[in-house]
Amino acid sequence: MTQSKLNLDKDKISRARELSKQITRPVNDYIEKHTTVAIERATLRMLGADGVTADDVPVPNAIVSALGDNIQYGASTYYVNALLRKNMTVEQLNGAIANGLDISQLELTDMELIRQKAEELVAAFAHRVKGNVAYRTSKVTEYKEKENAPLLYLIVATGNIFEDVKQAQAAARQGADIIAVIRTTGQSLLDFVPYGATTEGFGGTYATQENFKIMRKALDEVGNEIGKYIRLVNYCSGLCMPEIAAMGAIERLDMMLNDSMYGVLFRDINMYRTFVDQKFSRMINAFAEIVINSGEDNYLTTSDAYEKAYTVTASQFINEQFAYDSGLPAKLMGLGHAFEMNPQIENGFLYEMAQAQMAREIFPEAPLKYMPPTKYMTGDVFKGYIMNAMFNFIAKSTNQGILLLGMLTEAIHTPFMQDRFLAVENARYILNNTKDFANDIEFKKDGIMQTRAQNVLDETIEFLEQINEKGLFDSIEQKLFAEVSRPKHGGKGFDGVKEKADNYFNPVYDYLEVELGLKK
Amino acid sequence: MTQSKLNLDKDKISRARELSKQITRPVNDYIEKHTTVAIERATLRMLGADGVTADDVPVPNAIVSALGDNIQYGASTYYVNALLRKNMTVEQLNGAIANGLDISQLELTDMELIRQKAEELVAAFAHRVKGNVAYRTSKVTEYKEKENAPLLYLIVATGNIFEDVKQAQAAARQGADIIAVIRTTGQSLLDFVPYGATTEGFGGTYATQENFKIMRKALDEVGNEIGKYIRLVNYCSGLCMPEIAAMGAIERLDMMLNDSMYGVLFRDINMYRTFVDQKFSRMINAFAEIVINSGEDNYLTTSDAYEKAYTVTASQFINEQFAYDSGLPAKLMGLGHAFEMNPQIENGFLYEMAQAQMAREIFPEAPLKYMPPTKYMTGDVFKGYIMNAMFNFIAKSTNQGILLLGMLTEAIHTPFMQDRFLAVENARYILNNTKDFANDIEFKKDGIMQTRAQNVLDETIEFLEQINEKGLFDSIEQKLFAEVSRPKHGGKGFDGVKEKADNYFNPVYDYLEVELGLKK
Amino acid sequence: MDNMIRPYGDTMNDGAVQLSFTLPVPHSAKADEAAKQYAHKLGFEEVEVVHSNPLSEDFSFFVVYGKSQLQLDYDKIEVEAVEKSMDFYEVNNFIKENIKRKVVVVGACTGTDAHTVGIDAIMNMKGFDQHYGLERYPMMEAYNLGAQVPNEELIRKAMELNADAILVSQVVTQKEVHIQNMTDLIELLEAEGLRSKLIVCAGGPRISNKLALELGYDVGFGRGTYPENVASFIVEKMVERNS
Amino acid sequence: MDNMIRPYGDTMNDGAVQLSFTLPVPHSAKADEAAKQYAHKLGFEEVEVVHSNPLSEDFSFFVVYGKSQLQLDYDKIEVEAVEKSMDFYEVNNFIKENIKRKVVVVGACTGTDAHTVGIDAIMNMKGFDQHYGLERYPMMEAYNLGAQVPNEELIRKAMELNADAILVSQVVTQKEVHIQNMTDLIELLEAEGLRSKLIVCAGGPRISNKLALELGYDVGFGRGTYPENVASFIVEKMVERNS
Ligand code: B12
Ligand code: B12
Ligand SMILES: Cc1ncc(COP(=O)(O)O)c(C=O)c1O
Ligand SMILES: Cc1ncc(COP(=O)(O)O)c(C=O)c1O
Repeated sequence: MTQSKLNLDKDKISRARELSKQITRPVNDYIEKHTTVAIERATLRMLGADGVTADDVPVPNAIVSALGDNIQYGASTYYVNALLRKNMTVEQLNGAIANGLDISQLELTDMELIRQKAEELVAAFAHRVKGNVAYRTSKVTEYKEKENAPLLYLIVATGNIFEDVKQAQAAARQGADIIAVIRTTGQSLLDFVPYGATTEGFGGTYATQENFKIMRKALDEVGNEIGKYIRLVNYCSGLCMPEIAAMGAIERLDMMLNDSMYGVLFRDINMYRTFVDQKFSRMINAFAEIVINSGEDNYLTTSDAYEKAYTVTASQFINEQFAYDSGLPAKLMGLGHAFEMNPQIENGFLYEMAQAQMAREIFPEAPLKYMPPTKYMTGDVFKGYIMNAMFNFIAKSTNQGILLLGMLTEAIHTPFMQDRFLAVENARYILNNTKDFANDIEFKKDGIMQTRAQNVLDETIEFLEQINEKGLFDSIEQKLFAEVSRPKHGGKGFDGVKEKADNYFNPVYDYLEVELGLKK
Repeated sequence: MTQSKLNLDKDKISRARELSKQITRPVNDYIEKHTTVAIERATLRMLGADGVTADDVPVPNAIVSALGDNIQYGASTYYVNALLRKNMTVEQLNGAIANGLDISQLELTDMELIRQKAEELVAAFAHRVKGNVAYRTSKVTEYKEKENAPLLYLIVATGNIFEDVKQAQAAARQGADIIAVIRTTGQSLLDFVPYGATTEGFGGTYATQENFKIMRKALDEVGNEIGKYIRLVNYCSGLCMPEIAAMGAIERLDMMLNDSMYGVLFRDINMYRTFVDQKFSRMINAFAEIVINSGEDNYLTTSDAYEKAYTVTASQFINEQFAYDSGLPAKLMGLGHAFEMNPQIENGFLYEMAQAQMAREIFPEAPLKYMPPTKYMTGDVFKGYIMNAMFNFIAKSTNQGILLLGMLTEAIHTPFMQDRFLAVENARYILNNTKDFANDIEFKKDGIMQTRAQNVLDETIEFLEQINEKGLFDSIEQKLFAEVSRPKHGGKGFDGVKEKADNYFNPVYDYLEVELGLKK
Repeated sequence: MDNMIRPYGDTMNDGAVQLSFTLPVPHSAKADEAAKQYAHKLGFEEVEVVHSNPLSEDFSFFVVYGKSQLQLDYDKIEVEAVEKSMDFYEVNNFIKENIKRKVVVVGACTGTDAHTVGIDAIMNMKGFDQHYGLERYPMMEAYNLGAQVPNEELIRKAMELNADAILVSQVVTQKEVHIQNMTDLIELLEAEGLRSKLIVCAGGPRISNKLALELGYDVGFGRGTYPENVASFIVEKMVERNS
Repeated sequence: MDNMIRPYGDTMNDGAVQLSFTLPVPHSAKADEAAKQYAHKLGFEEVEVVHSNPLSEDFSFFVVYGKSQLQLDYDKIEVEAVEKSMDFYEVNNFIKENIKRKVVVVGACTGTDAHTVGIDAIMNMKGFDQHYGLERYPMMEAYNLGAQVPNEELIRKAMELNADAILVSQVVTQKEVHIQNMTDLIELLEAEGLRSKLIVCAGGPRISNKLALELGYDVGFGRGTYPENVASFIVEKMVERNS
């Protein structure tokens, strides 16, 4: 780890963490008391629920719909009960439900039996996930030295999973470390996860368990061939956060975008709903040792990156606290930020570097997800290409963990295959050519970069204080983030939130709480 | 000025300067004793000789050819004598010579009369040049703040001076500070300067006095329009160094490539000839306050830039000494160097930065001419464009004076108009965005950059010691520079060198010696 | 008089063009030759494949320079008349004088498209690049419904507010998703007999006036549009329709 | 079976190509439209002028993406047979066995061209990229005359040394200066009746085999040539001619 270049005041950093604790506390209180349709469906999936009905309704959705308000007791109770009552295997039961069986109507058996059976199912799930973790760890260790630092992250987005596979394998061969399959526009607003392999999507490909499996296999294949573990990314944020997290755990994804603030601000998802979903989904990510990516970078696509830099830092502090509260260790926190200042700014490079270095020093163990310029990219692909080079330079010189490669055609279309290649070529040149630059320089005391970082930290604390006073929910309503206002009870999915009954039962939650050391 | 970042040993720098003095001394001894056809022609031009014969032989050439070995007395004697004998104006005499008058046959009049008349002609020349200097100084002062730092230097090379004008004016409007009109291939091997406006050339445009005038006018025009003094560059190096310097002085050029080592190594010009020519040509440049550009950058197009970096530094020291010996102050020394390391080198950026910073610290007052990547440019114009960005970055961060803009199409063709535009766009983005980066960082003590610079300085001293031992002429013969060997008496133009007679007379030389404070 | 033009590299009419593209073939000398011949097919002469690179086992990337002998008659180029648009003050005065009541506009980024920045630039108070947005126009009532708004809802809201004009923003164009969605709106409006009652404007970075007209809109606005451009159009169109 | 191909952006056969060029017209909406129509002329559909910029009062720069419907039959592409060349050892053995004396080659960068690096790469001892140059071949006598060598002198030297082959390097190609100079050499050789006695090879970054053959050379070598490529060619050609 680099030592401090910015000379930031440690007490101020502690103060910001203290404020974040205070800010998240009331939210956590709310979360504790509630479940959601998505949490219940995710739990069912982890117990084994799968498949679709004749009308393409996923089995977990069919169950949860049938249960209605009864999910306040936990859908697992009913699913496990049905297994016992019907004396069926999971597969048999799924088939039956897909064919119309309504398990909400079955009389409940002894809760102790349900509990036992549930534990058995949870153990099967845990076994699979632990196997995934062990496999990943061994491969990453084996192939460590072939990895780029930062890891190079490329997206594919053809809409067709089989085309995606080709693009992804090509990208891996070109040097990518991480492949993200971008979702089709609109999926985050669906309150169910589509089923099976898919070949149609707009601006992205549906996130389905089958698609995860297909891409995982393809990446393992090319990875073993070139001697590198290729990481796979997909998106939790949206109305199905915990479900997609569960699928990711099962299919050995390695990173997942997971940020309810993104859903609220950029997808107009109801804030109560998504904060509750986020908690459980991050617990699943933590258990599967999946690195989360948060979405602070997005703020700068609507707000000015120079003026509103502090909103990013503040949100990182809050996101960190939420992540800790879900059992995620720092090394799994891919906190987001971005290189989005107007390229016309005099000394813009210095401000970007100060900002990136600040994130590095405040969150020394987090892998940090660094996003390329997007907002000020234009059709001038040449200019864009050098903006991406400066971005890569800063990523390397501030030791970021995850480098989302910028595309020279950002302002034009989703990436062509050649755009992706040029992006890798750009990054590899810069990373290698500036390899030890960071270690070879120091920042001038009270120079432009130090002063900038110190100012942003001060503004961050002020901002956190303001949020703490108002409360996080009201702060969002009052446009404090990304200059977007979201009404507390507006947005999508609020009707999927239910208060838990006293005897709410969720065997996966209970298991994870213990496993992750969250249970006091 | 930046303070030292590299922690170079001052005593070593002094040692290198001491060695350069020793190296140049025997060369200067040779220079003092000789004149050349080019020196005589240049002198004639400064006294007023101009025009061409019916066979397109320039009047100065006609005179010098006719004089043959008699140039050992100085061609001026005969030219001025003819003016007096024929009682003609300069224009009349030029016309007569162009029509066949052989002035070498005229009986010589009283030397005192010749001397007086010569002084009058020199005064007219000096008046014109001083007027040029005054004009330039006033314009540069007036428009100072519009200049880029470093100054942006762009080339035009259509072969047709009228097309060049269009390209140059467009470049100036796009942001160029300096326009160089590249010469046609082969001109440096001509032992005369073509006459008049020209519209044909390969890879460049003939350097003629008329072409200088046309471009000067065009640049003044666009400069006044946009409120900037646009500097004009042309090339002395070659067989006509002093003549072109004279033309440059008269037509108010602002910079001239002037390096006899370039002529020797890359144009196979005889070393004695060109060292003698260089001295006088630089005196003329000094008097006209024209910044010279030396050609060390070229070494790296044949030698490896990492391995042979010290040859550049050593040559800069030698060139500096030669420049001082010609009366050039440091502020007129655009010493050359280049960004030519293999882009594959790990930490190549650091080595380039160390090298550029070293040049800056060793020659703190020299404007330094920094050349872009050329050798490792390929047809991958995208990759080339970011290499140019890194080059621009280092140029800014090490405070170079003159920035030759790299072209993304370097490996393909002489610049298209759009290539030049993209080059300016690249530079302006980087210069503005990294404006104060240099002042905001320090180099780590004994880090990669400091160590590299210190090593190169050590190698430089070793190399200078070796040259000093062998002598400069033999060192060149033995391939010490650019891995090119040139026999001492080989190459072009040796027959144009003549030992001066005791009563050698050169009124311009005498005048400049006094003006430049070279006379002891 | 014709005014024939060709691309320009460094000499008038040299026809020089830079291209880059990918071909679905393995990297090889044959691939280079194919790239060259492809450029010939496009009408280029003196083609040089100056760079090529494998992208995967089945794809190769090329950078090519060529010279095209094709020429274009510049005098024959017609640009969709970009009428000089009124400014903020002029628009408001125009409404006061000619329409004599507030003009109501409803805008949204529709379908699954979640890009609000463009429609915000046109509608929000603060506007864009120092050009006030429609919300600030005293003689307009502007309602910005935000993003991801279904066409049905946009129409419902327009009816409810008695709107004069609808503004639709479309940013995502991949796989022609915008065409689908834009066509949809027009069909819905026509089905409900509302099309002729409203001025329907489209906008977005990849939207051209031509495309919008083809899809049945009254107008389309591309990159770099300012609020006054669409405001001018709407109010002038309203007056034109009423006379 | 045909094997028709098109450029590939992100979907098979989408035909996507990136272009950039300059037009000799002032920057304006009309200029943008001209750029678009020019791309149409080149056979592109769905053309987007994604960027444009003034270069001066009379010139504008464009970045354009378009989709070409033209296809190329990949199976019909023929590449000048790049015979697998022998390596250093094989060449020397080949000479020992088949020619049984040293082969003499004389090379230079000719005319006003001063670029020595290319011819040095082929001829000098140390060679290029770990491939020995011809001077190191025990069964060859290689004379590198350097750069800026007039054709007359090259021929004189070749005669003097009784050369089997001449190597000509040409790097500067602006305004077709290389064509002029290369043609000159062949004409001189023919005038002196020497053409058939020598193997005449050309090389340089913008030289192709095709061009060299057209100009009357035996062969041409482009970027990335190694010494053994030309050595192989020479010795095989010598044997071929003698049999
Ligand atoms: C910011 C941004 C986002 C933000 C949006 C935040 C927000 N609240 O709007 C976030 C991060 C959320 C986002 C997400 C996505 N984005 Co986005 N995004 C961008 C980005 C970087 C800038 C767009 C922008 O704000 N431009 C600035 C505004 C002012 O310009 P404008 O929209 O062109 O508007 C002007 C004119 O067009 C016109 N105008 C626009 N609308 C209207 C309407 C009317 C009536 C009028 C008169 C005029 C008008 O006037 C405006 C002012 O002049 C672009 C890339 C780029 N640099 O352009 C990608 C881009 C638009 N996004 C893209 C994609 C694919 C997505 C995603 C689908 C990716 C994914 N699969 O996850 C998602 C999902 C979005 C969805 N479902 O729609 C693609 C679209 C590709 C294509 N052509 O189809 C782009 C081009 C990036 C890329 N190369 O892939 N994105
Ligand atoms: C180094 C260099 C120089 C050096 C040359 C030093 C020297 N001793 O050679 C210097 C600085 C002196 C120079 C000067 C000029 N240069 Co220059 N130079 C270059 C540069 C940067 C690299 C060339 C090089 O060394 N390549 C490396 C070698 C190994 O590659 P190669 O030559 O292609 O050779 C390989 C093959 O082609 C082949 N090959 C070559 N010859 C032969 C011969 C045979 C028989 C065979 C079998 C194979 C073969 O094998 C080699 C190994 O694979 C290029 C730009 C670039 N990056 O390509 C410009 C470039 C070649 N130069 C150019 C120009 C215009 C000039 C000048 C005319 C500029 C001027 N007006 O002042 C001058 C004058 C030169 C002159 N009169 O010829 C242009 C040519 C444009 C064109 N297509 O016409 C270029 C492309 C730069 C540009 N974009 O403007 N240059
Ligand atoms: C945190 C986060 N989640 C999710 C997404 C993508 O969401 P969607 O699939 O809704 O486009 C993003 C995209 O930027 C993100 O930053
Ligand atoms: C010092 C110097 N002189 C002259 C030239 C150009 O010379 P020529 O006109 O002979 O190409 C150069 C080109 O790089 C140079 O560096």
